[in-house]
Formats: sequence, structure tokens, C-alpha cells
Amino acid sequence: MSEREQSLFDAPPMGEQERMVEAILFASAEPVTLAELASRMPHGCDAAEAVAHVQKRYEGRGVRLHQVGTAWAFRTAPDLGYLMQKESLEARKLSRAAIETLAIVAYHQPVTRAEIEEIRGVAVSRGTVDQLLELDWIRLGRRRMTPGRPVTFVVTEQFLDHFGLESARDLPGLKDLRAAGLLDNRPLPDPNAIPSEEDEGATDQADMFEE
Amino acid sequence: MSEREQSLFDAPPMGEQERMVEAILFASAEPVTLAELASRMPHGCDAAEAVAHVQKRYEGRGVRLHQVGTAWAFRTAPDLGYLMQKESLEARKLSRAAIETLAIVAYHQPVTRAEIEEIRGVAVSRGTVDQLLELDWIRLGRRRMTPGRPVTFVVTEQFLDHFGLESARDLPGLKDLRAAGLLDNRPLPDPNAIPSEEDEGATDQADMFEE
Amino acid sequence: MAEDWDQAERLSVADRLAAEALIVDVDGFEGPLDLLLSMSRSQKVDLRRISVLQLAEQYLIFVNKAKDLRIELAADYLVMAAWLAYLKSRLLLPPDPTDEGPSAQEMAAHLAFQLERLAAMREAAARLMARDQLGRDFFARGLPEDVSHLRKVTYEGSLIDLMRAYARLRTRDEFRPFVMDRDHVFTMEQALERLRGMLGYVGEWSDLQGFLPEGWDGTPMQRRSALAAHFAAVLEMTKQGQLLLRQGETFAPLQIRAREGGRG
Repeated sequence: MSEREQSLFDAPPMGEQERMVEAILFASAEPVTLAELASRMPHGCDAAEAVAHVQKRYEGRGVRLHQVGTAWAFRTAPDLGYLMQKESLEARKLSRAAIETLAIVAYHQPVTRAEIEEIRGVAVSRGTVDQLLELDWIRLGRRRMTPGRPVTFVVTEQFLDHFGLESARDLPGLKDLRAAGLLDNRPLPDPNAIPSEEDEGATDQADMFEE
Repeated sequence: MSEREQSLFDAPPMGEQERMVEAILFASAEPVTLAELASRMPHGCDAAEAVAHVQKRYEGRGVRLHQVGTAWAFRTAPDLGYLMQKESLEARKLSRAAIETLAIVAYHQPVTRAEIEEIRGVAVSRGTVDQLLELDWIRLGRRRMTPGRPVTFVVTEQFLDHFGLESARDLPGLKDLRAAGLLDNRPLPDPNAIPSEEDEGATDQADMFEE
Repeated sequence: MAEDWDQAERLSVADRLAAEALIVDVDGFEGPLDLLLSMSRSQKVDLRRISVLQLAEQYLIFVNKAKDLRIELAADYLVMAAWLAYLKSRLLLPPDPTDEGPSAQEMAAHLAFQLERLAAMREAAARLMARDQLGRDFFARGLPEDVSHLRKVTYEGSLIDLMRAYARLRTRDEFRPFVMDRDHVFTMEQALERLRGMLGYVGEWSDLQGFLPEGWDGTPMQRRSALAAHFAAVLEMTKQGQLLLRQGETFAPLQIRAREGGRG
């Protein structure tokens, strides 16, 4: 079949394409998108198919092909992590506020600062958001088309890569949470009943943040 | 055999050891010696044998196990090195100074720099000549047997090749130019035709000239 | 704030110490909702069936105790206390049929939802952090090979370009080095010079038209250019006090006259 392809599209045989994918992905520490793969492989190659072959080939090996959004990267098998103490990075200890904020962004994205505060019941400090932005785990999404046009936050590809997720849809327990209605943006029954302090604080901060 | 080893030394099966070698070598920032491999693998492992297996496994693949002194590292297969380059091709038009100089060399070769300047009516910048030399379109000819023994320039085979000429004598003559309407009467007054601009403005001119 | 995740987990274990924990440190809780959540956990029931009334009671007791201990309570704790006291009263009293807002039950249900959602997000965060992580459990390529960016510039030139260039050189003598063809342009400088020379002859009011140069009425462009240049020159000379300028009405002919004593 690869021969037929070659004659038709003048592309290298699939085995060769697999080697190219291996080489390109091995060489990069960052995930490489299919588009970039395709652009670097000779004309007529089918990057997606080659990646699928390579992924299969590395199943169960010491390194594996991971999908991160539309990109792919080789990563060591998690069960061998104990061998890598030397490579282990001293992970920055995240505050509880940061961890919770991150989870809320991941599960509720796109989410505004006010919504995060609504869920956590406490103001989100600027430092917390800055830390997550700095880690490249969250980024600004589109502005919400509501009064004040608040910015929203979404998680990044780096976040997916870090937690070994193919996409945000693969977040653990996402389906159950959604089924239980816990990801709904359920407003308070009556705006007047909201402890007003919280509400005002939220708006101010959103403004502050937009600066 | 791996079973025997396991019973004797309580070492993981060889397949598992291969995975470890893969993972360690993949994640390490520098080549890893056998001794270090052994020290990082569980007790009883045979790093040398595992490395040999892994090396064999990657034979002919897109990446290879490469020995560097007593250490080992994964490396892109040499024949795929070209994938590690991102090429961007950019075609540019020659500056007006360059094309005029080239034309003079082609029509008047061998020609000295002073002669080129006399014909063009402006000084010829070094950059222009260097560019044409670099492109392999002109080269130095014999020195002229006149006072100062100035160097002359002639066009090259590459020039003929590029412009689809068999020899410089095939260049259309003035008559042909006139017949082709290139020399006819008075060309339209046109800002591009200002001869007063110097080579320094070559880039600008090139832009203008491309119109 | 700086409290880490494990400590939050330990809290539920330390239920028996809850009472003390509640009093000791308000800052140990991340806001009233957090405090309520940890209180509700001590009720050991499904969050959806939590007794908001009981919860409100506990919270108010906590706030009172804290006051006795002179612990400063953040405003949002007090706001929550006020709101819970209000909710409590609404829950205890029979519903007021004229009240238009949400019922006390609805408000209580929403609080329960908020608590459940917060608990769920805490759990989700814990599960997220428990995942294998890059740089801790699995690793990226340690020795990446840089992709070199090669920028290849090729220069193009065709035979026709070459011929054109040569043709241009060979015919350069015939080129006029003009940026703009000015055959039909009469400049203001020219007009000024002309008019200055004629100034002595303009003792009476005369139409400007009469001063236009000969031979400049051939084409409309020439006419316009000459008129515009002279008009501009006249304005300039009037400004300088050398001329007087008048116009009887709109579109009437412009008339000029030398200014007495203003000759210069």
C-alpha cells in the first residue's frame, strides 16, 4: 500500500514517514502540532497516520507518545517516574487558593474572576491568578459578552501537557460533575439576597485585573 | 534467561529493564554512562545488556541509541537530519543597481569597475558587486593591462545557466532590444528612471523597481 | 492563605477538634463559605440534605464566640452571619404570601448547592493534583535537538529584467530627469516675480484676469495653473501690504490695485 501511495502522491513509504515522526518528536521537548509535523515532512506525507502508527509502536514502552490538544509529544512512561529523581524539578508549591482556582478554571472554563469568587466564596487574590498565568497553566480567554465585558480564563496546552491530558474534556470526573449539575452557572435565586459585600468586591477586582 | 536472572538477583525482567533504559536516556539532558544507568536502575539489573537490547530495537528507526565515549544518548538518525531544519525560502528581486551592474558586465565583459561606473553614471557600491560575486553570477576576469592594472569582471556559467543563455554572445543586441520595444524612442517619464539616486538607496529602488 | 492542600484534608479528620479549630483562627478558613463547608462536614450528611438551619445556627454561634474572644472577624464573615441570621428567621417563620423574592427554602437550597459545588471543586482539584505530572512523574525529552531555522534567500532576475536594465542604461540620455512633468504648471514664485515687475502699472483697480501671462490660455490646465498661481501671489502681496484686493460679490472678477505708499 505504501508503494501505491508513493506512486500516487510521490510520498515516502509509511515506514519512512514513521521514522520522520519519531525523529521530529524525539528532538523536541515541546509538543509538536500535526500542522508543524506536516510542514516539516516531505510533500505528500500523512502526518496524522504516521503519528497513529508511531503511537501504537510505543505502546507499553519506556517512552510514549502523548496527545496534547492538536499536538504530540514523547513523554516517559509515568510508572518509571521513580527512576527520574535526577530530572525531577523542584515543583513550586502551589497554595491551596491557587490549586482550587486552577481546578475551577479547568472545569468551568471559560470562567470569569467573579465566577471563581462565587464558587470559592472568597476573593481571588491577584497573586494567585498571576502565579497560574506565570506557570502558563491558564490564560485569558474571550471577554464575556455581559455588562462590563469581564475577561475569562481558560487553561492552556501547557496545562494539558503538565497533567497528561489530551484535552480539557479528559479532566477526571468531568462527566459526573456535569451530570450532577455542579458545573452549572446557577445564579443566586435573588440578586438582592446576595451578601452585597462579596458582590461589590468581585466587580472591583475584575476591574483591577483588567488594568 | 531473564527469568533466571530475576530469580537470582530479584531483578526486573529484561523487557522492563529496556523500558527503564529508554526512559532514563530519553529524559536525561546529557549522555548517561553505563555506570550511572546501573546506579539508577533497581538492584540486579544488567544495564549493559539492556542498552544492547534497546540499541538493537532502535536500529533503523528515526532515532538511534548513540554511544558517546562510555555514555549513551538518543540521537536523530543521521539521514533524517534535514528534518531538523525549518527552511523558509525567500525569493527577492535584485536591486536595480545590481541588475544594471550585471547587465553591464554581461554586455561589456570583461569590464572594469570604472567602466561600469562610467556607463551607469554613478558609483558602484561594493555591496552590489559582492552580491553578484556571491550569487556566482559574475567573477573576476583578467586584470586590464592599463595603468593601475584594474581587475575586470566577467559573467559566469551560473549566470548563463540562470538566464537561459548558451553564451554571453547570445545576449540580445541593441537592435533586438529596439525590436522588442525596449529601446524605443522616449520611454515614458517615470520616477523609476531617475538616475540621480545612488546605490545606497538600492533597497528602496528595488522596491520601486519591482513595480 | 498559605495553608496547603493536605491541611484541608486533615481538617475533616480532625472533626472532634472542629469546635476549637473554628474559634482559633478565622484566617485558617478561606472565607465564610469555606467555614460553612467545614461545619457542614461535621454534620456528616449528604450536602444536598444538609440542614441549613443547623448550619446557620452553628455559624452564628461561631461568630459570637469569636466576638467574645475578640477575634477580629473579616467583613465578609459578618455579612454572611447577617445573611444567615436573616435566612434563619425566614426559615423559622411561616412564609409571607406578599413576599416576592425567592422563598427561604430556595435560598437555603442555593446555599446547599454552593457548598456542594465548592466541595466538588475541592475534590476535583485534589484529583487533578494527584494525576501524574510532567517533570514529576513523567518527563519530557531531556536533550532536545534544536531545529535550525534556515532562511534561504534566492535572488531572481530574468533575461528580460537584464535587457530592460541595459536598455535603460543605453537610452538614458533621452531620459528627462523630472519627477513631475511641469510643462503646464505656473508656479507661485513665477507669478510673484511677474507681478512685482508690473506693480508700478497698477494704479487703478484692474481685473486680475488682465494680468495673466500670454500663452497660458491654451489648455484649461494652463489657464487654471496660471490663475491659481497669480491668485496666490496676489494674496501674498496683499498680505505684505503691496497690493489691495477686492471682489464685488461672490464669483465677481477679482480686482487689484497697488497700495499707495506701500510699494516695496
